[in-house]
Amino acid sequence: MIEIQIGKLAEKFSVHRNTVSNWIKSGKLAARPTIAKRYLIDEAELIRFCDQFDIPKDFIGEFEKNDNHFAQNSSVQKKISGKNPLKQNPFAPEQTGVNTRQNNNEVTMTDKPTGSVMVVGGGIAGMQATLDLAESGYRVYMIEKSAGIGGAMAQLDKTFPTNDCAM
Amino acid sequence: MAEILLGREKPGIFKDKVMELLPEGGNLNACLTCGACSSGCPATGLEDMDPKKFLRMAALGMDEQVTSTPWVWMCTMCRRCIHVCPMEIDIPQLVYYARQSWPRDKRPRGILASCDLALKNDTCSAMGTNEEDFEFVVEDVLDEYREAQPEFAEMKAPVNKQGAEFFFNQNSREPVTEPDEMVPLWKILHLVGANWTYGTKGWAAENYCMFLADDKAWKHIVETKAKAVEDLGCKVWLNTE
Amino acid sequence: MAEDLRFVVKKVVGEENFVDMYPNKSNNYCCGGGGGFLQSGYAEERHKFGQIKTDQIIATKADYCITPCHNCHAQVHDLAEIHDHAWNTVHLWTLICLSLGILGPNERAYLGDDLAGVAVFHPESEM
Amino acid sequence: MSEKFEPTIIGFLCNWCAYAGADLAGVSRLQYPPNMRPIRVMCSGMVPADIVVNALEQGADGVMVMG
Amino acid sequence: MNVELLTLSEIVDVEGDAGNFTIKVKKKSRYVDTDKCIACGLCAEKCPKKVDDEFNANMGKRKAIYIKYGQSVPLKYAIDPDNCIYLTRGKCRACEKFCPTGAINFDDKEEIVSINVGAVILAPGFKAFDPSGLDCYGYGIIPDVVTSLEYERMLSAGGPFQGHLVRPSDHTEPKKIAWLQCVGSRNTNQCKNGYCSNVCCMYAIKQAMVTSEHLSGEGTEQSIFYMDIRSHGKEFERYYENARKGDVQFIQARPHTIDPGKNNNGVIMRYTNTEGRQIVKEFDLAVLSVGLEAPEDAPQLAEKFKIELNHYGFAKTKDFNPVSTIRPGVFVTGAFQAPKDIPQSVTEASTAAAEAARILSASRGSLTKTKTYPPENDVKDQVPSIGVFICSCGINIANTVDVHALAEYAKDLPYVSFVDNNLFTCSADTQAIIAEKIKEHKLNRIVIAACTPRTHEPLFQDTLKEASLNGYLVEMVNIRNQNSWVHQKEPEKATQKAKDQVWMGVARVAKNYPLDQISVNVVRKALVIGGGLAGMNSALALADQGYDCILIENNDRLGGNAWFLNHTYKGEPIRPMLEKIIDKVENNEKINVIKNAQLLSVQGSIGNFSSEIQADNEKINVNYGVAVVATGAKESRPAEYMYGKDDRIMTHLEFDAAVRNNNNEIKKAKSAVFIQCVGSRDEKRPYCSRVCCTHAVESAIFLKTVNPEMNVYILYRDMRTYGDREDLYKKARDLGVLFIRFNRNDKPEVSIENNEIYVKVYEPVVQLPVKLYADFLILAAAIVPNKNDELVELYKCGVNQDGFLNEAHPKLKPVDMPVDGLFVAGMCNYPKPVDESIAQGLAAASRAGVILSRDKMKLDAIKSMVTDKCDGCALCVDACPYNAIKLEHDSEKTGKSYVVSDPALCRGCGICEATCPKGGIIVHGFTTEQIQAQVDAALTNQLIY
Repeated sequence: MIEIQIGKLAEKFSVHRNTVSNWIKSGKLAARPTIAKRYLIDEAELIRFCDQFDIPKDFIGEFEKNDNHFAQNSSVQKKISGKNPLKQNPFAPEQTGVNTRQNNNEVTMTDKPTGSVMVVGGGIAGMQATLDLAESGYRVYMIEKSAGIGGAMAQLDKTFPTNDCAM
Repeated sequence: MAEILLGREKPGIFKDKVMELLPEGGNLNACLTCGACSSGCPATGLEDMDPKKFLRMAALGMDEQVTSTPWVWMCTMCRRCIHVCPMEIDIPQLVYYARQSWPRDKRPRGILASCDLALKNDTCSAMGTNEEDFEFVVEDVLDEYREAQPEFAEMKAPVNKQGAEFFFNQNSREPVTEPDEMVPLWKILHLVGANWTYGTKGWAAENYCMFLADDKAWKHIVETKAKAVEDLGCKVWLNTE
Repeated sequence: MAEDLRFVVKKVVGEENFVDMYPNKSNNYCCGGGGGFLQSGYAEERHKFGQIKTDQIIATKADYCITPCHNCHAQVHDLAEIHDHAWNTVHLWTLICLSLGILGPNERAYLGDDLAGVAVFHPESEM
Repeated sequence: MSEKFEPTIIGFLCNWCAYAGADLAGVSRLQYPPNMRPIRVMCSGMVPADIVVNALEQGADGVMVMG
Repeated sequence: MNVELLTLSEIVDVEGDAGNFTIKVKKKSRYVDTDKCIACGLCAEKCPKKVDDEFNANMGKRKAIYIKYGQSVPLKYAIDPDNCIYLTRGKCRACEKFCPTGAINFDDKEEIVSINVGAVILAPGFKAFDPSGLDCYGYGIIPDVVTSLEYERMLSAGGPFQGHLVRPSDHTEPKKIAWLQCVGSRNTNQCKNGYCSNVCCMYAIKQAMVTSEHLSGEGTEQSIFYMDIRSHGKEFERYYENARKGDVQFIQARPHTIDPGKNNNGVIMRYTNTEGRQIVKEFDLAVLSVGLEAPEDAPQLAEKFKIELNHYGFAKTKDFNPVSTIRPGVFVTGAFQAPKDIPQSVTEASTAAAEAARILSASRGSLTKTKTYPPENDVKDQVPSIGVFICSCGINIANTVDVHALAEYAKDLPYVSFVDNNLFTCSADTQAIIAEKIKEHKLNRIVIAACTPRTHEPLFQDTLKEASLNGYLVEMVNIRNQNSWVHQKEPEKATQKAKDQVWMGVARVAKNYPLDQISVNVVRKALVIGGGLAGMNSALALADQGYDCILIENNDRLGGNAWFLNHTYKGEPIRPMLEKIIDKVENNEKINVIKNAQLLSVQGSIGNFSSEIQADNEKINVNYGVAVVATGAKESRPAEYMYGKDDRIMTHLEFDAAVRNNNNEIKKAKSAVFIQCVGSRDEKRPYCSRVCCTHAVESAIFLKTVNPEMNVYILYRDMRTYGDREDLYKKARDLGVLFIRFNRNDKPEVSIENNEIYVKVYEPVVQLPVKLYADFLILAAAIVPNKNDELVELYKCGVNQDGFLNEAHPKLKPVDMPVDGLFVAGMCNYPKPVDESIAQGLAAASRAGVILSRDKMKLDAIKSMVTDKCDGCALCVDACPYNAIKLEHDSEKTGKSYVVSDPALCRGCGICEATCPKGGIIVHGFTTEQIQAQVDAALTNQLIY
């Protein structure tokens, strides 16, 4: 599988990005959405498509190969309200800069990411992050420099407003 | 006192003027009104004033009060306030400039007189002692001790010795009121074999013109002393004040 | 600097006879003689100012207070005076010479009765 | 009386606080008299009043409900 | 199970990128085999080397072989190689000789392990400021000057004085205690910490309050010396007010220096009171409220992970990405990011978890394991056949309790068919023995007489399950923590107590029956209520994790309050970011946005809720597993200071709008006056609105920047620019903004004379009334929650006295709501700035993700159950603190009423059981019968049936 970005592909085909979106949407170009708002396309399919439009195929190498990328459920969730399908266009412009990835000059995940997280520090913050992740399907390595976890909070006698024991 | 009206005009300018003169503006605006300065100031309460209040009055533009309170002459500018001030506010400098804003002739007589006497001749003595008198006292006392205490027959109290290592200052009062107090110092310098000298010019240690906040006179005094040190080619200028 | 001076003082008077006041060094209280206060004419205020220094000195229970400069000497001496000569105020040079055994009879103006007659150098030279 | 009176005390300890506290007393080796018989409960609020009364009737000298 | 804990470890090297890091970790030697150590403590008892105990702020001693503290996790000893006599001088090995399990391993070698992870969360915490360098406070010189952390240990029952409050100098009880705030914070002279440490005001108040409980008798006094009291968190102001009304004195002053007291006992402080008088006061003890600094290893961590630190050494983040660093895949949280309190740390820990989860969601579940067990034997109707396993715990139990006598005694107890005594019942080989004996003797109930069920019950439940027995058929009898350890001097009585305990355990376990953990099918979809920054960010994070979201907003546009704000406190412009976020939300295929929406009904519970939503003219039914509530708050309309009488008197948001609209009058003004706490911190709204101080300071900076000649005044009660917001406060002062403190009882007075606005206020330092001319008067109007009545009614959740939605626990569950499956985010929970709203929104997505990540959710089996004795008297309905019980009426069949308990809501507290007069409702595992059996066993030595 090859991972593509709509904008890039549009450039190669010299068409508007919406055109590419429409191709995918209409099924002309068989592609599956992935989590990072990218699409997975079978290499053969892309070659077929290029041939169809008589476009040089040499650019294909520029895209990342991604053979085991976890693709999101491609069957787009049916909208409940469905009043304004346009505004819920799933092929909207990519990555406009809010979450980490975009904020940080785009991370391309070449492979399926590793499903584990390292938490450095075993205080109350580290413990909470660890629990959240471990309970939602990730393996967590917790690194603590002292002999036991608990951090500063363990040293507190009581906490307000309840004056409960901090333990 | 009546309420202060603020806001319509630019408030008093004294504080801003001082800030222009100080590096970082002396941080004068940064006050958190925490009062650590006043808590540790020995002058707190004198003249119903304390460092925090003094600074605050300046900040509120109460220039008249700030520049007229005699409290500025009771602050010794010891800098204990800055020592703990979380914002390192230079209140002593504010005090200094408040002193300066007094008409020269209205400043405390004692300080004024000492400064003026120091300006009288190049000795810089706050008691107005001239060069000849100083040299005479030193030689006279030295002779007396060399004779009375034979172990120190070789002791010297050089005056105007070219190229000495140390240029020594002496408090203005000692040669005049208690010349014997100079002797222990000479003895110590003699025993350690120091290469030192007095200068007939610029020998007096203190600088009342600084206390008077008379910048020009202060500068003159310092320059006179520095020139004396340089003229004798001394390396170290030792001031006991 | 502060440590160097303490070294000298301890050598001169003996470690056991040195009492530091509290607070000390950079955080010590000003005695009130400096900054021109001594000459400014506000004697009553100056004495009030010096009250903390007085308390500090008395708290040390020391017999002698060493002052670094003439301004301090005058103020601290003055404070001792109004507190019934609670201590003696000396210059460091006086103590150095005393410890070296070279302090003559005329150089002892600020020593107390307890030390006035100790190890007098050439007592006959008294004037 | 030759023998010292030794009371029998029933203690209901809330799992989340008093029972944890008693555990901590152990870890800290705090010594106390061995007269209490601890019963762990999920909340001190789950102890029915009639059980407390029963306990006293059956000879308990004291009942502690800790939470 | 899916957590691997590496203690005594540090990061060596980091390679790779987001999604695939390879991190080398150095595991230092512990010298104790954690598989063998049973934490009996014999080693420490015998270890001859005493070391300052850093856990007790060096006030107590520990040994060179130690556990950090009694409840330490892991509860395993470790040898401190810097202090161990053998490791430093080659002789001793006492611990090794006495260790009953052979756990000591002096050959333990440091190792470097390579770990593959997709993301990293850095939470190394903080370092408490060390006041030794400050000559003015005499710390380290005056014995009765302690840091707040030391004081915390002094108060603690586990501390160096066993919780008896005594001062260090002469070990007498201090009566008068002083706290000095801002030691090592808000100070750029004695240290370089210009920021506010955020937590010290509250911990000082807490310490003073707790001290009141410790001290008794006459003449006690607690004084807190402060600059500004910063009680800006939820319920903090109320706590502060209570302290003020109690016997804690708050003195707005800063002592210059602490002097030693008489004979070096206690301290003397000199401070200046509000009238400018110097006061000299003696205290028995002074506590320095030390600030929080970035951890010492922050620069090394930053270098290794290639992340940025800010000018104070804390991790640098942006307001719109509050836990993200410049390195993709590396997130920061806790006090490492900024000084912050426990709830904020816990919240932002979840924020970081959410960020990690959203980049790794493609691999969710790829590395986690779930355990499977053999099918359970049905023993429900079998006669009890009880196996009793008595642990010697090395000698921990056996030294005090006669375990042989105990075993003999147990053999004669009813239903007991097997008794064994083990050296360590918790050891792996004993588990095998237990399983074997269960088979061999057909045991169907087990009693483990050992340590506490709080740590070991899961282990034995697991053993039973492995042996095809229901996990709830085991009963632990605590003969160590609650017997041998606490009755060491009375072995005979301890043995008697142990017999009674085992007897009680047997009596109880005989009445145990297999329990099923109920499973709830999870609808893997979230409902987000409220489309402000918190709600939108929550929805995006949920969508990125692969979950469908329904985002309902009662307005016709998303964005909420953010539309009215110009920039964040770090200066990031809000409008462009807001528009991007809205765009992302509206175009995200996983997010279904419904505007003009109203929640009409709620059914179900965690994992499976259903609601009807009114949207414009249609009603939509939705099904969801969790809900994030982010209904927001708004700026109130001031009722004082002549608001509404003149256009030049405006609120912060109105002022911001004027700035946006380029109102030139503002730039040309001669004078602007801000009044703080307008409608906050008063009778009606006794809480702090948290955002207004920073807002006012930012606006003042803006005015001074566009027009340096303008006179800008901020009238305030306490400036609450917490954290590095303090930099803004400092900047405003430096620019010449004048801050005048006023008192709640002496508020400023606003008048309009000849069409000119004047504000009269009493200036407390010069002690004179000041009259301020104002071209503009900007009021810091209180933030009030949006109406939540219907929501509270529908979800049976709660609000506090101020109308803000409650969290499940103020410290430990600040994002969960008291109703399972509900999470709270943003200002509906409490007023908060943009960065914190976003953080909580993301945190809610993480918390929700815990539930949404599974198809089914297992609930604990300790739940209430309605029996056929219930006659519908409904006494229990009101008693239930979790709203888990409902009254129903069976009109068709029996015509009777009865209660129904919802296991998803029930926490098994059993208040219902105690309330019910006829056994109509019971708690599994803690039935009245079982409790009664234990009481009977303890008292009568006869089993009563």
